[in-house]
Formats: sequence, C-alpha cells, structure tokens
Amino acid sequence: MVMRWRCFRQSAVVEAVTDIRLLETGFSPGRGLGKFAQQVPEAGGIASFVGKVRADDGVKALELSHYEPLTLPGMQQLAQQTIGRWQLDGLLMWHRVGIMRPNAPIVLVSAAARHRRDAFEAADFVMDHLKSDAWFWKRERRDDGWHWIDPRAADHDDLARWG
Amino acid sequence: MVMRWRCFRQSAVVEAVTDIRLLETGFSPGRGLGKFAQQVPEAGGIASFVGKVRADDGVKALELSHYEPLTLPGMQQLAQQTIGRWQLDGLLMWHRVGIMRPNAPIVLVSAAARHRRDAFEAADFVMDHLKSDAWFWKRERRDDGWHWIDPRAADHDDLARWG
Amino acid sequence: MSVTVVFLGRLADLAGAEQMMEAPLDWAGLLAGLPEDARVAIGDARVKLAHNGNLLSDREALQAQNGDEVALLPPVSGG
Amino acid sequence: MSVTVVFLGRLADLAGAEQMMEAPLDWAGLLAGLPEDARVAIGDARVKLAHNGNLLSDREALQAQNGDEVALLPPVSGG
Repeated sequence: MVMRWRCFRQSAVVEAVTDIRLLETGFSPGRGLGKFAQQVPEAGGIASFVGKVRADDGVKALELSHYEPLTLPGMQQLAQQTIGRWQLDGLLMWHRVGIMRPNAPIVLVSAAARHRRDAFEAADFVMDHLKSDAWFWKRERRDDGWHWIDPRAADHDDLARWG
Repeated sequence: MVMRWRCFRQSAVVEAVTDIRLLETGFSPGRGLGKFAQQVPEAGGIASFVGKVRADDGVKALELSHYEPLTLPGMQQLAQQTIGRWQLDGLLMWHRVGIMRPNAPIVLVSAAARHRRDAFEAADFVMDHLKSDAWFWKRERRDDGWHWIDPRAADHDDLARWG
Repeated sequence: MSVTVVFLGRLADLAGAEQMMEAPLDWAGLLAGLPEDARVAIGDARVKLAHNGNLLSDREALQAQNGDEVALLPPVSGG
Repeated sequence: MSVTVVFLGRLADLAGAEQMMEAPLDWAGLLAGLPEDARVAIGDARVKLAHNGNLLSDREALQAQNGDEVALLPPVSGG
C-alpha cells in the first residue's frame, strides 16, 4: 500500500513516499507514525494530525460510509495535489470506514518535509479536504437512534482558505 | 512531570494537561504521543510535530545547549501563553538538549483540542516560538569541526505571524 | 437487462442502499423509479451522480446501459 | 568574594563556559574582566544578561554581589 509518486513541481521532479489507506478496522496512530517516520529519514520535520471519535455528547457510535469507486481514488488525487503544492518527503493519509466507538481514531494524516512550514501546511490542507471535500458520509448513533451529520459551516470556511 | 494548569481564558477557567520536559537523553516520539493521547480522551483532534536532526549536509552531530535557570521556565511560560490563546485539552512540549546524532528526534510538540484548528494553530505557534524565541543554542559538527547555527530569517518571519 | 443504482448517505434511508432498475436508464427513468421522498431529496442540485465510477457534470445527461452502476451522492461529511 | 559568570552559545568559545570574577561586579567590571574578542562580541546589543536567573532590561545596570550568578546570552537558535 506504500507507493512512490513522481510529480512535476515547478519544473523539478519530486519524489515522495505516499501511504494512502481506507481502513475497515482499528489502527494505532502511534505505530503508524513510527513506521512512517522510518521511511522518511531525510525529513527534518513531520507534522501529524489524529482525529478521534469524541467521547462526549452522548454519542454511542459513529459510522462512516464511503463509495468504493470514488473514495480511495479521491484520496490519491488529494495526495498528488498536496505533493504538487508543498515540498514533501512523504505523505501518509489513513481514514477509517465502518462503525467506530468513542475514542477510536478515525483519521491519521502525516506530512514529512525538509522544512517545518511545508509539513504543517500540507497536513492542515489534507485535513481540511478530507473533512469536507472527500467522499465520506457520517452518522452518529445516540440513545434515540442514528443521525446523519452534515459538515459544519466552519469546515467550509477552513477549506476556502486554500483558494 | 505531568501537570494540570488552571488559567483564565476569556473569563472562563480552562484546564489543560501539560507535559513540558527538557530531556538529556533520546526519546521515542511515537510512544510519547501514544501516552499523551491517553491523557486527553475528550479531545477530538491532536496535532503534533516531530523535529529531527537532518541526515544530510555532512552533519555528524548536533549539540543543543541551554541555560538551566531560563530554558525550562521559558517553556512553561510558553505553554501557559498557548493555553490562554487556544482552547486546548492538553499540550505536550518535549525538547532535547545535549549531543544528538543525525535522525535523532530533537523536539516533540503535541496539542490536543476539541476542534482541529485550535490543535493545529497551537502546535504551529509553539514550534515557531521554540525555534527562534526559546533559550537554546545550537551547533553542528562537520568534518572541519563545530559550527554555531543562527536562526534562519524564515524563522523570524514565522514568529512574526503571531503578532 | 438492468442497472444497479446505489444510494449513499441519507439517501439510503429513503430508497435503500441499492436498487436494480430496468436498462437502458436515463434521468427521467431514474426519477420515475424512486419513491416520492427520495425524488424530492434528489431535487437538491448538490446531489451528484456517478456513472460507472465517473462523476457526471450534468446528471440529467445520464444514459446507463445493462450492467452499469449509477450512484447518487448527497453532500459529504467526513474527518 | 566572587561572582560566577556563565557564557552561552558562541560566547563560550571566546571566554570559556564559566569564569569567576571578583565581587561586587558591575557592567564595567564585567567588561574589564573579559578578553578583547569576547568584549567585542558582547558589544552586540542583542546579547542579553541574566542576574540570578532574571533577565535585566538594562544590562548596564548590573550590580552583582558575592555568590551571585550572571549569564551572558547571545541570540538563540533552537528547534
């Protein structure tokens, strides 16, 4: 599942390790980050984000559904777009699907770069796009049953920052 | 070394787990992040940054020196400032001192928050301040001996973003 | 001689996760095969349509043949 | 009757990591106790001075007594 992409960026060929996965079962963010870091020894910095199912608000479970023919290809396109925009040594993007319990990790994004700003901005960019511009549908189970969740207005505002 | 701070933020008392350390020996960012995540179960998101000694440029070793009476208190003040500015469930800030080999982790920052933007911005803010506004002096050993490193102009520009 | 129609997100609550419809299938035929409340929900122009895994820029231009898969995709939420 | 003077960063290359100077010690006395190249380096106004762990806003106001610690801190770099 780990691949190397070659993309043209400002007339220079750049190569970055990518690791893009849709996961049907739970994963350990710490172990995922540890292994990713070993694959990008040249990187001076790695910025990461872990999103979890919140353990409050009376949510008993969260279900993320996806559409196979679009969701993973969409994540791969997002990775290529990100690699084309920032100078990265590597980009990891793992996203859960299926039913998750509170506190379970949903998403892990990690961007490795020579320079700190590239790593931070790339991780931030990927998260904003996964959050409101990727093919996932989310519903929560509460005491009174399942409820579909729409993106918050703040998510659209976040996305708009990238132009 | 794990403490809870109480700070006043916009007239509300906020409480955040803080874990601020100066480390004389090597550490595992993955394990550090794993343990930190367990202490902030309420957080929906955790943004992190790992900075490592670069494995290129002919650098054989890096030495970070500090001044005991100022360095750790300065990091604790930075933590309180960060907790006062963003709504966080927790903030981890570990910084190595001493002599390090290429690829060794130098710094680990992790910010846990209910909302993604708070976590990203807090981690970014802390890194910018540790990089050019904290009491560390850095020198590299190359084939021809030790060389002191000054902050890059880009680091001062990064810091200026926060006003 | 049929087309598989897949319903994502809250549309699945109104029309089931999947239906078989008679081929060939165009936009009018798709609407005609749906229960009233699903038809109303699909009236929202933000609902996208994919034909064999490709998004259609004009969903009303749908022309699906036997064995094809069509998916109706409401606005997403993730992360 | 002495003051410990600590030199950080590249100042340590010019003056050693630590020196003992006679107490009481003021700014003129500190400068007088330094080798020429360290005195030149400290002429840079970005070099800060800490007295018993507290930064002085005006380093020339230094008044250190027996047993005190004074530190000379050049511009930092970290991360």
